[in-house]
Amino acid sequence: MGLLDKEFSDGNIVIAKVDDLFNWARLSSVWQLGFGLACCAIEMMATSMSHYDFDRFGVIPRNTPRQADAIIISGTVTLKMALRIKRLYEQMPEPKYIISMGSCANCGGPYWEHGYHVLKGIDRVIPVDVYVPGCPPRPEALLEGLLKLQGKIRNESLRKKSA
Amino acid sequence: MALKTEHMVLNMGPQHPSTHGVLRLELEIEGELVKKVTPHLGYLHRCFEKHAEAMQYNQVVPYTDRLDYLAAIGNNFGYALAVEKLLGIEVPERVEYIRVIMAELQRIASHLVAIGSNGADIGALTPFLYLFRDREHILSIIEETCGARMLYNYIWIGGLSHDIHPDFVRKTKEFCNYFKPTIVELDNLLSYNKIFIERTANIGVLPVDTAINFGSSGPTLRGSGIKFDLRRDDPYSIYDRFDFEIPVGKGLMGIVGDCWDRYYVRIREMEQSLRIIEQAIDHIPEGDVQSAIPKRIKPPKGTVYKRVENPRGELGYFIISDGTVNPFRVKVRAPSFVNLEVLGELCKGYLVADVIAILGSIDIVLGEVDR
Amino acid sequence: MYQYFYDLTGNTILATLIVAVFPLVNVLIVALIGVYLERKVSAWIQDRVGPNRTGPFGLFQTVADFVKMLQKEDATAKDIDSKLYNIAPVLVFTGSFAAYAAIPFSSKLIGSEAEVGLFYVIAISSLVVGGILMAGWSSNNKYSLLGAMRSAAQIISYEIPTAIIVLSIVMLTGTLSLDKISNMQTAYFWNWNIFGGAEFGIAKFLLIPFMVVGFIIIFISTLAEVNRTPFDIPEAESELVAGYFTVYCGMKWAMFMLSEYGNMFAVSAIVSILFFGGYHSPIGYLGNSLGIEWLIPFEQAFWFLAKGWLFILIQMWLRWTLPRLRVDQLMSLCWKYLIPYAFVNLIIIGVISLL
Amino acid sequence: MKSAEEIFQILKIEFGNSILGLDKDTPTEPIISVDPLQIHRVSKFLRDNPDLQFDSLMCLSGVDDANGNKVKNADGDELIEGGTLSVYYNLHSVSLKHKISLKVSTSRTEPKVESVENIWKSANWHEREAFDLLGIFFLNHPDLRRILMPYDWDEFTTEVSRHPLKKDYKNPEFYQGMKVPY
Repeated sequence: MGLLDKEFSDGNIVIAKVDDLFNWARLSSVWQLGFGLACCAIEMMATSMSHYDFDRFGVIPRNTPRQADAIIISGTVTLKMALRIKRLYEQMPEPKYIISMGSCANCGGPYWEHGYHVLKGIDRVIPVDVYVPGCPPRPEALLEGLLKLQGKIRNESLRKKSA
Repeated sequence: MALKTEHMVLNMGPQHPSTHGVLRLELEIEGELVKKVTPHLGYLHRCFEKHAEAMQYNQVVPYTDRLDYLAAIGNNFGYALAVEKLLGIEVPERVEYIRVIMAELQRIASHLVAIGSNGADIGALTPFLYLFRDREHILSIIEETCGARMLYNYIWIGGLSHDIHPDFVRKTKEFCNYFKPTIVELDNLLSYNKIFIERTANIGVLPVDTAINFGSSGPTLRGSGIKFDLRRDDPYSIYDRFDFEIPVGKGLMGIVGDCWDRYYVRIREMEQSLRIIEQAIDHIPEGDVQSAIPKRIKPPKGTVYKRVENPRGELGYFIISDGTVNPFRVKVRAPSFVNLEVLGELCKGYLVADVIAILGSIDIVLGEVDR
Repeated sequence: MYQYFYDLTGNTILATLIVAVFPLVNVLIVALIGVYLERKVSAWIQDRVGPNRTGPFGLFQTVADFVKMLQKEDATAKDIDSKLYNIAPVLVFTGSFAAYAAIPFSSKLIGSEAEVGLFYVIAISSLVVGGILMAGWSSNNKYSLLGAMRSAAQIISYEIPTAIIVLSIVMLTGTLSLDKISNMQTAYFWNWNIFGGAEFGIAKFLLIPFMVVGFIIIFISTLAEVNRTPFDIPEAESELVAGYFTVYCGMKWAMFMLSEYGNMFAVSAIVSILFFGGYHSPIGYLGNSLGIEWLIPFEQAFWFLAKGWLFILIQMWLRWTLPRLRVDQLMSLCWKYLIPYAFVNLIIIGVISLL
Repeated sequence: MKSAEEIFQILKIEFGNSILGLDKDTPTEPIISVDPLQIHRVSKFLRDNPDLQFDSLMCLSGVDDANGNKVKNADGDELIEGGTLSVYYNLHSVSLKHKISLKVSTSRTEPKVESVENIWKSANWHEREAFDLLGIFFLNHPDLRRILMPYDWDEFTTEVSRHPLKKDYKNPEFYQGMKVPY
């Protein structure tokens, strides 16, 4: 009885269970926007390939932002590109997540000082959920980033969100 | 009364699955027929040349990695050769051998991605994955030596960052033996696939004189049937010691210089790279790979233009030195940048689907196009 | 089937409901398993593992996808033609769903034992074209429009060789009823139409090569009709981003997916009915040999599903092996090769069946 | 196959004063200086002459020579006044396998060079790049727009931040609402 008692005392078992189901669904089918920017894109592709197999986690690339859940900013964001990325982000339907992959997307990377045409961090344009460091991050690092994102989704709740 | 019609303008990219990055193509189409292609670049302009001016000579090497990120060692190689020429230094034999082996391994890795993405653009997704799987073998060989998977910062001015791993020779030989049957399998799976041939043969024909006039180089030029390879025609490092052939497009499936020829040249080049590796791997002399690295790199005043045969073509570094520790001007003649220019010429009169095939066969890397 | 359930329950409404719900459940299951299988098969072909984090062997992957899709915002652009935009997925889904009404899953499991079942299936599945055109046009997106145009041209063209081959079977069997066609190929596998039908004689052996040709033609054209590789140009990912459903998201897009997998099974079912004995077992029934009569319909359903899934697996195998054709090559394949061959085949089968 | 001196002599005879000189001190290929408003004629000759046949332009690089006077403007930015901008041409002959480098220098205030786009098509984008990054104006170029930087870069920047590869370039503070410096 112990377990059941505890859950009932929460008083919100229905919402809690629905939350769990919905969170589980969202975190196990994170479809990424198939979209590469620079060097990191090759590592992102390598993550989807036979050796690392992103598909194990239910991640498949979709080419259109309308059907994607997550966008992996894989590489240097230039000023010219930043506006396009912002638009892509706006085209994605909620709930949507962003993984910033690599130093360039995090903070400008090696181009932080003299890069007159490099945006120093994608978070100046769109909100970021998970930062993956590295130049470029190894596929394992990206997988870790995905696990972190899943952890984040797991703790989301229906009550806080206004859908 | 005649209907008023106008061409549809279709924007392909910067986010599009088969523009190989962030290229934007503005297609003017009539139905599915392409009337005009205008490439718009600069979505990955990372200011390499400005950085090179702000850095010291040896600090530029990591930035060269990020030009053609699929062939980072080739980029290092060209830059190191250019500065060494400016400094007038000779590097030890061992360094030369390791450089050549590494560059050829990198060439194979780069061509694997090129071929795979060309196939994937046409719809054959599975070979793409196979080739990435094989590429992992090369990456792990290089990783064991210098600790990075993609951007190595391996070839330094006057030497190398690390000596090779003790297992390097054995693993490289193993890879050569593993990879030969893979090429045959790839031929069966993709090269001689009827649908693939239908999609690429006689498409995007690039005549030799146009190719030369547009400055094309590498497989794009050789696909048009001219034997021009800087490893042979303007030898650098120790390439003149090795026996290898230069595969050219022969028009086996259609007209010389079509997409299939450019694709096929890459496959045959991988075989030749294996040949070079096999010739070099047993003759690496003993020595110190860092002995020739100058303590302070301060070349005399002057200019240099040094070019190497990168997987995508002629990679040239034009360096002006003003006698200080920083380069005064570094200009990169990026093969993809120049090769891409011919796209507008090639695509006229083909269908939208062919634009993808042609772009794939030119094989660009945006990091290098925009720099 | 209605009669069967009416006898069972004694209630008209209940019987109708059961009969109506069954194909829907089937479509959903087909899509659910189909998507999962597609990912596993592709993973297997591509030397990967495939989904394995959701449940045992990742079996609940599609469930997760589905529940996630339910939660997605229904984002729409401002300039869409919203009426058509909203109707299109429903229409497409209806087209593929309605085809199930006439498909005999076993001798007892038929939605409608219509005499013109074959005709009905071919007619109703054309509804999909309308939906696709609507989707492409109303999205107000150039990629969608191109995809829709390609799709309309492709599906309509490939219906001709399909219809001609169907005609040759109709000529041979003399009926349009899918149930009757299945029943003509009863007992053992050498009675299947691909082996010349049940009637033993010189005509049977003469028919075999032409039946094989007919099967190949109809298989290719059904592949094209359901937009599978090498004929997936309407949604060619590397050219048109996602084709006619580029701007659809969430459940509306899921309906396109459902109908795609529904269609895949439907055409596989039609092919197996026309050429491979429909729901009939190739090796006789266990129920007959054991004398348990109620087992037979279940066995038949098993064989039917097995045949259908076999063809789906072949479609997946092709999809992950072959590149895709170009739009003009696709058309020339249809008009220059398939249709003339199908006509010749029709005439020869006609002549042989007169013997 | 011809050496740089021979090519220089041929050009000198053909064009006289348009050929400004030969710089032999560089560690690699010698450089022939040419008048910026004659470069098209010279290039055409180099390509079409049967003894030279320079059919391929390997590289075209714009350079800010930074040889003018350094002055400070009202905002305290250091600017370079006067001096020259240069364009280097690295030519190569695929058939005869010889190489040559050309150089033209033009004034920094009004940089004008003849385009060689209709001789070597590969010059098209290289010249656009030099225009984009250094502001060198190529006469008779069919499509002289920015190539790497955004087309609307000028709208958000001041005079000192038009052309990033100039030695006195200074970052603008914002572009389209995005902060440019770190």
